[in-house]
Order: sequence, then structure tokens, then C-alpha cells
Amino acid sequence: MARVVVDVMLKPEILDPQGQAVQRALPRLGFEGIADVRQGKRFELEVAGPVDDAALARIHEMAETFLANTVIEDFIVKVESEKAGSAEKAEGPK
Amino acid sequence: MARVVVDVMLKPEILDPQGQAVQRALPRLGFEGIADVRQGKRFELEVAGPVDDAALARIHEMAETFLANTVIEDFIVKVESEKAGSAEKAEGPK
Amino acid sequence: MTSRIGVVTFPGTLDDRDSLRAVRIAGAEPVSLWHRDKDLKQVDAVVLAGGFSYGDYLRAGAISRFSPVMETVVEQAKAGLPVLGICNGFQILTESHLLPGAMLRNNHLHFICRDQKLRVETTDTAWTADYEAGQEISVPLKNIDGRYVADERTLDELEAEGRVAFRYLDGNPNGSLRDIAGVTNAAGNVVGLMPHPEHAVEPLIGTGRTDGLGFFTSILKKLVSA
Amino acid sequence: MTIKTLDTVKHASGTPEAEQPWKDLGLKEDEYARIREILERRPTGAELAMYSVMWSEHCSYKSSKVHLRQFGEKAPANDAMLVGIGENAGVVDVGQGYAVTFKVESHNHPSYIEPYQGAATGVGGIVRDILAMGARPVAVVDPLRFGAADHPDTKRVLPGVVAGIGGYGNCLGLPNIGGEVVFDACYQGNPLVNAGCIGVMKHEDIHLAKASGPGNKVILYGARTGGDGIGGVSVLASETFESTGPAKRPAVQVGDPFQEKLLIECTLEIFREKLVAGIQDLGGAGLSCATSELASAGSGGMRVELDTVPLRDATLSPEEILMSESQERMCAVVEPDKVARFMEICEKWDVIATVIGEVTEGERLEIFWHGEQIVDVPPRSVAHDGPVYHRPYARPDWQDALQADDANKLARPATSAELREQVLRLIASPNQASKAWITDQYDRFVQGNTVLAQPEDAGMVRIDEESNLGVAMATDGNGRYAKLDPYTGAQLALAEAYRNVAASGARPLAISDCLNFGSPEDPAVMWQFAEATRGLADGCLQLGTPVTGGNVSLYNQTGETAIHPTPVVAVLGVIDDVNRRTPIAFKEEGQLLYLLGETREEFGGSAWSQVVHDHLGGLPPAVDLDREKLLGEILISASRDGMIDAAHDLSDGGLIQAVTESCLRGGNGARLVVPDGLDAFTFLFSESAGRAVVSVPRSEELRFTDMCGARGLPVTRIGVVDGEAVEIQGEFSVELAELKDAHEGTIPALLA
Ligand SMILES: Nc1ncnc2c1ncn2[C@@H]1O[C@H](COP(=O)(O)OP(=O)(O)O)[C@@H](O)[C@H]1O
Ligand SMILES: [Mg+2]
Repeated sequence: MARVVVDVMLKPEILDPQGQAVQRALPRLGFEGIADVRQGKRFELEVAGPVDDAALARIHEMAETFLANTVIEDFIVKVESEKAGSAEKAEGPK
Repeated sequence: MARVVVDVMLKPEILDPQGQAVQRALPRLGFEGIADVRQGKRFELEVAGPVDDAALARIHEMAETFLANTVIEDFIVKVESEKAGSAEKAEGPK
Repeated sequence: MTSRIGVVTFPGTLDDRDSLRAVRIAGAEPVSLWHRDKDLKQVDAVVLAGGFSYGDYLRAGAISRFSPVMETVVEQAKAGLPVLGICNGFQILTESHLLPGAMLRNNHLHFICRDQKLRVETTDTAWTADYEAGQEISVPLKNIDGRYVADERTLDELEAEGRVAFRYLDGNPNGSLRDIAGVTNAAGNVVGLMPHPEHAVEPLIGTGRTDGLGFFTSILKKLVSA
Repeated sequence: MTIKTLDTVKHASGTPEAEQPWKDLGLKEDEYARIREILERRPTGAELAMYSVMWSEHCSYKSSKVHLRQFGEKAPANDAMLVGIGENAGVVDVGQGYAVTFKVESHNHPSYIEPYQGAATGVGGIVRDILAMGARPVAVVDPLRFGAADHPDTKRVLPGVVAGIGGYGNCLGLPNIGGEVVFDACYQGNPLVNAGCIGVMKHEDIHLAKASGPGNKVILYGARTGGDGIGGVSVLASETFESTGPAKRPAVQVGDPFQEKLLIECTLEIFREKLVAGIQDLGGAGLSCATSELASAGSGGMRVELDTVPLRDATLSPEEILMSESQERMCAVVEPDKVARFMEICEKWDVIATVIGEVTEGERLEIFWHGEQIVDVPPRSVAHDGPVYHRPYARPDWQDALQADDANKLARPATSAELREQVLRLIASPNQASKAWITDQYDRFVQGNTVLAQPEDAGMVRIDEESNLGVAMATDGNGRYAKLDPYTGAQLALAEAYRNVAASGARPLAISDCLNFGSPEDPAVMWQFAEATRGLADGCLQLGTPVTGGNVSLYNQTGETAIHPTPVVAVLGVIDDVNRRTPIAFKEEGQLLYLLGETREEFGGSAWSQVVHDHLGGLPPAVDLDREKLLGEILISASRDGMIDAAHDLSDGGLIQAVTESCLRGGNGARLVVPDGLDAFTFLFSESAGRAVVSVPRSEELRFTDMCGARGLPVTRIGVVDGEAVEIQGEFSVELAELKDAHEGTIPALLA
């Protein structure tokens, strides 16, 4: 089964109280050098059939009409390979 | 400035009612063929300095002690290139 | 000398005034504590009150845990200082690892506010001695992140050691594992629960019951006899 | 990238012919001409932005003003009024040195676009209004209207709105003590999200929005200013100049209740130390509104360095900064020697505070950007001298036909079995069903002073722990009644809220209102508005309850179709000792049930006509405000003297609705007898106004009925609290369990 990920983030011009709270807390915890933090949502969808263009178009529509409210949020649809952690450089917990 | 992303997801054995609610709603909205949905958090960190191993180690620690609660959550740290959307296949909103 | 019980205010704490009032009604001296101060003003016990500290934006209790006041609370709790965490306070205690487990979004995803029946499972703590074991009480419950989870081994351990302090009755309101509403540490001085005893201390207010007063009279008796 | 030319005052004076996008900003040609006349030149971009938003319907009340004046003109003589209409919120004296401020506002349109954030920021806005008066906010209420309960879009809008109101209010620590939830297809594309707040202070703590004392500092504090909620001004940014910022600014804002909670605590501490000379919240029209209103209410002069405003987005243009409706901000005027302490308190609460300007000797509001002057206006002309319209209005041609379509002629149940079936259908219908699924998402216990909350007739909070002084509030409005007759409908809303407050044992004192209507450009809508305001003003005069303030929301329609005219009225009451409050629950078996008031055949606009016949026509119930007043006095005396243990007002759904609610709340049944002269159907379903049902201990029966008799209030013994069922003698009986399932199952089934 293939995994499609939809990342939903608040638009850059929209206030992100959650990201702000995290950012403000970091120096107090001793973490310096983080200039900005934005917090969003990550949806991991397990797709039953083939992830072809038609399926992706449907997921795109789903993201646009349901997973995100495009008045305030942007989203990105990504296909992940069978195993997670396909990003360029990844570190999981031990 | 480089962007580092921390994805935080509930551990697989922990019930994810948010993901479930999304999944249950999908057929009603006319989206079929999604076998499972998990919902998690995505943090986008803008790092001021270089993202070297030392910086990544610090971010890893930050994720482990703060961004995630490892009693219930797993996380992954990824370096994104300057531009967002570096994933294998990406579609943004128009 | 009357006992002094401190109530911590974090940014976003909501039920601090209520907890101070409950302390006063029980007959102790209420003392306000501030999150930025490491100094606990020589109180004999501490209440971490309910609310949404730091908006609960990351996870409930996750940011408050790192405050100066918590450094002292954690240190002294380990040395026996009685600490009661109510709702957000309970969340802070789990985030600080003074109590096991974690709190997640309610299984129905909604904030829920209702009169909640509980069973007091142990009177072997600093905060429950005035109840009878197995006593059923009703106090308000109000939260959105109230689902208690811990791994099976931890849960079994808690049960075996008699550290499940309160259980939900008449229906689990949030999907908490094993109907757990509150737990205690092994020493019995640190207790956390999601429902709000401080909202049930006056006959006319809220649900009109005073079932929560026992928390505050328990600690008072313990302190006076100590 | 084109370098943007700053449109300074000087530049504007030198370029009188420059094209300006006044039309896209919603100004009319004569309004633009008027601005040029006031300034004796063309406005700068920044000035144009300020005028356009301050002269909008939302901020200037240009269509409603001529009608709202009646609230002042017909105001009853009332010693309790401390601050009247015109300030952020009105203030009334509730005794023992306490003053209470309260107000209801709408956030209808944003809540349709983004239900969660729209509703959340609605709560945030009204709370800041109350805070700005010097008061500690102590409770909120939320009158809501949605489309049909079973419409798919209602499933999107309602849960989002409710979660947003809860999410914001719960996080602020304000108990939600009342409101309404009404479903009607007329609100399908335009839900109504009204939110009210009550605040308490000592008389000496009342603060007003005015900037006086030249040399005093103007301090902006709270959240940073971002590009949200700018609306029309994006037009300005993109058309007059080459835009450098994000092309489209979002019209919806995201709320940060945590920031607002800090703002509340910080502001209250600042009040306690008496550090402000004037204060204003930032709501609609943001800094434009705050600076022009503060200046015009004070001595008139103010100078602002706009580039000192802390920004979230560095690309914002000065016009955008002036217009931004970023949430969670306040503006204070502070004497120079108090600024340091002010800043200290802000720092303590992690609140950003910045001196952005000062009060000046002059009479102009002057705003500078990097040293260059971009605004130079008489502040009054922006804040108060906006256009006033006398919009044409006319009784719609369909009104007669609607009223002639008499609901009293609808087919009534023929048998007892049918009557029973209709009772169950009524109490299970979405409008009459229990709203616990919704209200359980609101914290009603926080602050530890809640005496009554949903599902009681009125919400009640204690405001003094020693004396047990308390205040109560109920909000009501019935769009169906108002559609049939807007004058009477508005009075019925007032009467119902008044009755609810009195039923709780509190003495009604004053009101706030939120007037939700369609487009003022439609003469039929304007007639509804004129009638409703006239009805409300006349009603308030008669009941002796002044209007302390409120809000008008126009353009509520789906396409061409306006919503039902929906005046929502919030009545505030005071009770000297909350121990004497009257709940709705029938708790004591054996107590006698009395019906107060008269029951007539009145079914126009009734719940029964909607549920059983899907019908709206005829006339609404008749109003008799003297009767309402008398009923109120009886209910209050009876509570004070311990003659009744429960009271529930009768309104939509009639007697059976009230009895069902009181029985379920108390866990007891009731045996009822149909009084002489009434048929069972009318007895159970009529919606005649001016009525309540009370539960009287047997020992008090004589004293109570004597009091009613002596005062001339019709009183009828209708039964007794008894058993596990509601029984109508000679007709039918329904077990409590069956009533409960019917009443409580509907909303969860639709929405959960
Ligand atoms: N949106 C809401 N928020 C808070 N309370 C509500 C809301 N809707 C209804 N309620 C409460 O539920 C109860 C029943 O509402 P309603 O039937 O409208 O009352 P009434 O007919 O007496 O005006 C009241 O206590 C009312 O305040
Ligand atoms: Mg009513």
C-alpha cells in the first residue's frame, strides 16, 4: 500500500499562535538560533489502489476542500515510498 | 536560511481519533480508497546558522525533549533544501 | 500556625483563583505562586491549577514544565512536598515525569464540560485521606485533552501498586485507558487528576455539590498532624 | 520591483488629480467628494484607507443610525445607567458599589467562511470591548442561528462555530452561561454568530476611550500587527502603488486566546494601579478606529509614528498597518511618568508594548511614516462624521398575505394518540431538542462563581463572595415571529429575555441587542429594521430597561434572499442574594404546579406550526408588556420570599416544552390537568406570551395564590410534581425515559 502525505500549513501571512508559542519557549529551554517556527498538520494517507495521476488528483481535491481551509491554509501533497523516512536526511528516535 | 522540518506522529499503537474522524468522513464526501489516515504535527524550523551535524543533534534533542512527547509520539527530523517542496512528488495549490 | 498551600499561576492558568478559594474554604492559608519564581515561599503543599497554560499550544503542559517554578516543584516533590495537579496541572505533572503516562485529545475530539462521577480508589495519598476507599464523588470535568494513556506495563504497575487514584464511573468521558481519571506517585505525595475538585466546594456554585472539598481538608489534616 | 512612492500629505497636495481607488474601497462618489471637502485636498492613500473603513456600514452605522437614535430618545428614566450608548459598552449600577458592563456583537460573515476562527475571534472581540471599559470579564453568552439541521453544510458550520466559541472562551477562562441555538433554512448561507460578554468592576474603575492630556503617551500593546483582516485595503495596496507584499491579504483572522488571556490579566493589573488615562480595544478597523476614536473623544490632537508599530510581516504598507484587524491588541493613553510601570506590567505578562505616539495640543490626528506625514485629519471627521443615510423603506407587498395565512386554522391533532405523537415530535425537533451536545463543549464552571447556566432560563454568576450579589443574563430572539410582524417580534424577543431573567429570580435592569437583518438597500428589509427598532425602543421604554449598547449586522442574506429579521435581545438582571435564585428543575415530588398568565389560541410562528405543518404565517402572539412586568414582579417576589422552588418561562413550544424541560432537569414526572375553558391542544402548544409555570411547596400555596390574586395576575393550578411520567389527565402519559430519549437524542444524532 502506498502512503501519500498531505502537509497543511497556515499561510505565511496568517498568525500562527502555536508556532509562536514554541519559538518563544526555545531560548528558555536553551535552544538558540531558531529564527522562526511554524506549526502545521501532517496527514498520512494509506492509499488502497495505485497512486496514479487520477488518484493524486482526487487527493489534491480532498486536501483542497476538506483537509485544508484554503482561506487560511496552504497544503502540499507528497507521495512517499513504501517505507517512511524517505526524506533527504532523516533521524528517528533511537 | 535553511529549513529543518520535524514531523511528529502518534505511535502506531496509540489510538488516533483525529485521523479516524478524517477517514470516516472521506466516503461521505465522495472520496473512496483511503485505507487509513493518521494525523500528526509538522514543525517548520528556520535555522539561522549552518545546519551541520552539531545543529542537527541539537534539533534532535529539542524534538525529543520538547516538540514530541516520546511516551506517545515518534518523530522524524528532515533537512529541507532552501526551497520548500523538495519531496519526490509535490503538488501545491494553484 | 495554619498550613500554607501554594497555587501556581502560569501564563494561561485559569483556575488559580478557584483553587485559592478552595484552600481558604478548607481552612488553610492560600499563597499565590508565580511561574517565573523559583521561590515557593515556604509553602507546605502546592496545587498546580487548571487552565490552558501557554495556550496548550504544543501539548497541554509541555511548555509550563520548563518554567523556573517547576524546577523547584520537581525537586521538592521528589523530597516529599505534597503536590496536587488538577487538569492542566495533571498534564504538567505527566510532562514533568513526576507522574507516569500522558494526556491526549479526548477520543470524541470535543471539549467536554459535565458533572462527572468518580470513584476514589485509594485514600493512601496526601490528598485523599479524608475520603473512604471506594467512595463515589461527583465533581466537574472540563477539558479537551483528557485521555489518559500509558503503556500496558505502566498501567499494570499502577494497578498493582494501588496508584490509580480515581476512576471514571457511569461512562468513560474521553477514552482514558482503564477509566483512569487520576493517579498518584509511589510515595502518595504527588497526585494528578483531570476532574476539578476545586469547583465543587460550595453548595450553591457550579453543580451545587461539595464533593471536592475533601482534597483540601485531606491535605490540611495531614499537614496539621505532621 | 518598482520603488513605492510614499503618498505623503505633501505629495497629495501637489497631485490633486491623481486617480484614487475610492470605489473599490466601497466609498460612494459623494462620500469621496465629502472627504476632499473636509481635507480641502485629495486624501493620501493612508487617509483614504482610514475614511473608507471608518465610513463603512460596519463601523459608521450609516444605514441604521437614524433608527437607532430612538434608543436614546425613548430611553426610560433609569438611575442604574452609568454609561450609555456610544462607548465601547454601556455600564449599569448593580448596587454595593459594583457596576456591570455588557454587550452583544455579531461575527456572522467570517463564521461562514471559516467557522472555527470566525466564531473564535467573535468572542475575542467582544471580550476586549468589555475589558476596555475597565471591567473584569466574568461570563460569555452565544446566541447562534444555523441553516436547516439536516443540511450537509450545517455539519460543517455548526461544529466549527461551537468549537471556535468553546476553544476561545474556554481558553480565556470565561464561563459560558447562556445563548441560543436555532435552525432555520433562511440562515443556510448566512449563519448568525452573535457573542455577548459581561464584565464587572467597581464604579470608580470605569474607563473611557479618550485621549486627553497633551504629552500623554499612546501605547499599543498585545499582539504584533499582521496582514490579516485587511479586506478592502488590499485594493489600495495593489492599485495605487506597486504592491511589494503578498498580493492577497486574507479576510479571516486567526485568534490567539492565550495572548488575549495575557492581555486581560495584564490590563486588569494596569487598571488596578490606575495607570491609564484612556483606553480602547482594537477591533474592526484596527488602528484607524482606535486612534481616531481616542483622539476625537479627547482633546482632539494626536501624533502617531506608524513605523514604531511592531509587525508580524515587515512588508506591510502604512495603509495596511492602519487597517489591519489583527486580533488581541489594545491601545492605552498613559501619562509620561506612568509609562515605565506600564511597561513593567506588560513585561511581567509577556505582552509586547510600544509607545507609538502622543496626545498633542492641536486638533488634528497626524500620522507619520519614517518621518514623513501621511495623515493629517480632524479625528472627529473620521470617527463620527461619517455619512448618514435615510434609506427608503416600505412595508413589503407580501406582508399582508403572510399575515392572512392564519396558523390557527391549521389542522390540529384529532385524537389523544395524535396529540401525544405530536408532543414527542415537537420536543425532539432540532429547535426544541436539548442543546446539551453543544453547551457541554463550553466551560460553565470556570471562575467558580456560576450559579445558573444552561439549560436554565437565565445564566447567573455571583459577583461578590461576601454579600452574594449576582447578575443574570438571558438572550432571546425569534426570527419567525419577527418575520410575521417585526415590531411585535422585537418586543417578543425583549419580553422573553426579560421573563427568563425574572424567572431566575433576578430583577431585569437593562438590555443590549444585536440586530441581524438583510440588505439595507432592500426597502422591505429596511422596513423590517425600522419596525423592529421602533418596537424595541417602545418596549424598553415601557419595561423601564434602557438599551445600553449593541450591534447591527446587515447584509445577512443568501443571494437575493434575506434572513428572517432577527433582533436578538440580551437582558441583564441583578439579584441581591444568589441563594434566592430560582432553578427550572421540578425537584420536589408533591409540589403544586401553577400556570401564571393567560393562554390564548396563538399559533402564528409557533414551533408546533413549524414542526407539524412546516408553516409560517398569521400573526405572532400578542404582547402585553405591562403583564410581563407584573409577571416579573411576582416571580421575583416569590423567589425572594421563598414561595416557589422552581420556575420556567413559557415560550416557543409552549407549556409542554417547559414542563418537559423542568421534569427532565429535576428527574421527576408531573400529572397535569387541562384547565377549564381550554382544550388540551391549546393548553400544551399555545405560545401566548407573558406566562410561566412554577412549582409551589404546599405550605406556600395560599400565600402565593393570594399574592397573585391581590396583584391581578391570572394563576391556574394545573397539576402536581409526581411520578416517573408526564401525564395529561384524560389524554395521555409519556414516561420520562421516553421524553428524555426524544429530547436528548436529536442533536447528537445529527451532529456527532
Ligand atoms: N449557544 C448556546 N450557548 C450557551 N447556552 C445555550 C446555547 N443555546 C442554548 N443555550 C442554553 O440552553 C437553554 C435552553 O435554551 P432555549 O430553549 O433557547 O431557552 P429559552 O427558550 O428559555 O430562551 C438556556 O439555558 C440557554 O441559555
Ligand atoms: Mg425562554
